[in-house]
Amino acid sequence: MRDIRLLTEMFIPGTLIGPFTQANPGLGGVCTFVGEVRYDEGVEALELSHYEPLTLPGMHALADRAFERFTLMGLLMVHRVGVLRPGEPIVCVSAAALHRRDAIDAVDFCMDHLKSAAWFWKRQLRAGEWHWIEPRDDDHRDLARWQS
Amino acid sequence: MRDIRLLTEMFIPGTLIGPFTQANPGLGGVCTFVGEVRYDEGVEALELSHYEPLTLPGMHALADRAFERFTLMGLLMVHRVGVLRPGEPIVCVSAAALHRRDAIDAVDFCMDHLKSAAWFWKRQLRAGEWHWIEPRDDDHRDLARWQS
Amino acid sequence: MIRFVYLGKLADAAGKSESQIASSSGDLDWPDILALLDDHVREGLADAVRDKRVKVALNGEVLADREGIVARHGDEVAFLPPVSGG
Amino acid sequence: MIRFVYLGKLADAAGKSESQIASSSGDLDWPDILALLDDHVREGLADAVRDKRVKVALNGEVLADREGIVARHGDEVAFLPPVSGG
Repeated sequence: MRDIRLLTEMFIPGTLIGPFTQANPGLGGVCTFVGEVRYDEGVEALELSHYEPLTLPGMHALADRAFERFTLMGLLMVHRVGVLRPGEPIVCVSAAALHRRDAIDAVDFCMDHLKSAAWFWKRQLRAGEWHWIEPRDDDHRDLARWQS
Repeated sequence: MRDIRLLTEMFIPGTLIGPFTQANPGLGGVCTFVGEVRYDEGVEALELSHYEPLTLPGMHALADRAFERFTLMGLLMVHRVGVLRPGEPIVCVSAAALHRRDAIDAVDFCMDHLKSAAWFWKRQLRAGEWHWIEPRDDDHRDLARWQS
Repeated sequence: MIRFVYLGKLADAAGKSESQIASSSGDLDWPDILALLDDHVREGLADAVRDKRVKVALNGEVLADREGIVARHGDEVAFLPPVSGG
Repeated sequence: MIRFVYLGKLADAAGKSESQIASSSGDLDWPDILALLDDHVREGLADAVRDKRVKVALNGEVLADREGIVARHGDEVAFLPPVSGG
């Protein structure tokens, strides 16, 4: 069961994870990560822009790599685009597998790659002005963990 | 927000994770692992026995270590005991943090330790007879990852 | 009285999940306990407990050195085989 | 027509998120494109695009060698700055 989506509207992770779990009968474990827009000091909103011809195919290619690398029964990967307010979910990745190590590692792998190798550009609204977010060194370190 | 429980009855993970997420406002990410009893060939039921004076304090001590080791806002750790049927959830660990690495690693850490260092003994009902499950080498390998 | 508790497959080896042992003979050390397990609970149980992987808890505390145990009237001694894998 | 798409902060540098370029002059190579960005879109945009970290996609495919690009009538060229961290 594979469910990859870009959403332009607010979503509630529980409404995705329940059906996803049900759709993978016989699983041993499900690992789920939900990222939310943090209440950073002075940040009123976060905007994610993307490039349609790359973003969704990029998420599918990432899912392909996750299925190759881990023994998975199902993978759910949902990402918001557009303008988000603090507290709103921005990303939800859920992996179902027979064994917990595959489920946890697949989520870890997808999150590391989604954060720094996927085609999203972010800017924050602070005091009425938009500011672009630059790439972080941390994300490159996280990615380097998988280069073996 | 810290919620550590042993449950003797069937539970629905979504009913725990929703309120847990709500109870940690301002989080950046929540990672959740749910383990279910697998439909292993011929297994009719799984029984978890525990030793009351050690099991719950052991889970609390594990939570203490997770809070020391990772920067967490909240930790939910729920484990079933008693007789479970295939498909029923057996464990749910959820960690809320500002940063995804802490949330994911805390869940990974707690699961590795719950599986092999916590005081649970398991047996399977197969063809009307109970069989004890032995420790697995994999679990010891998983644990060794954290010894640094 | 001293209470013995058998966890996991040791409950099978004992044929029960716990026993009450009269402590009229005073404090029990490790050899006393092994002797009691064989003589008063079930033949062969002492050997099962001798397995190095079996840990012993006294009143809810796992002993670092099980052979240094001294169990007194009112104590609970639990025999803990290796926990099960996933 | 050839369509140029500016992503992330390059949209700020361009003052818009995309442009239509008449391709009457024929195919465009990398120097042609940089000249057009400065002359027909906004002064300084070519420098922003020259940043080694900016990738170029032609019709939805990221080019391994952006300097080897040849854009023809009907093509879409996207300028992709580094993606944002978390």
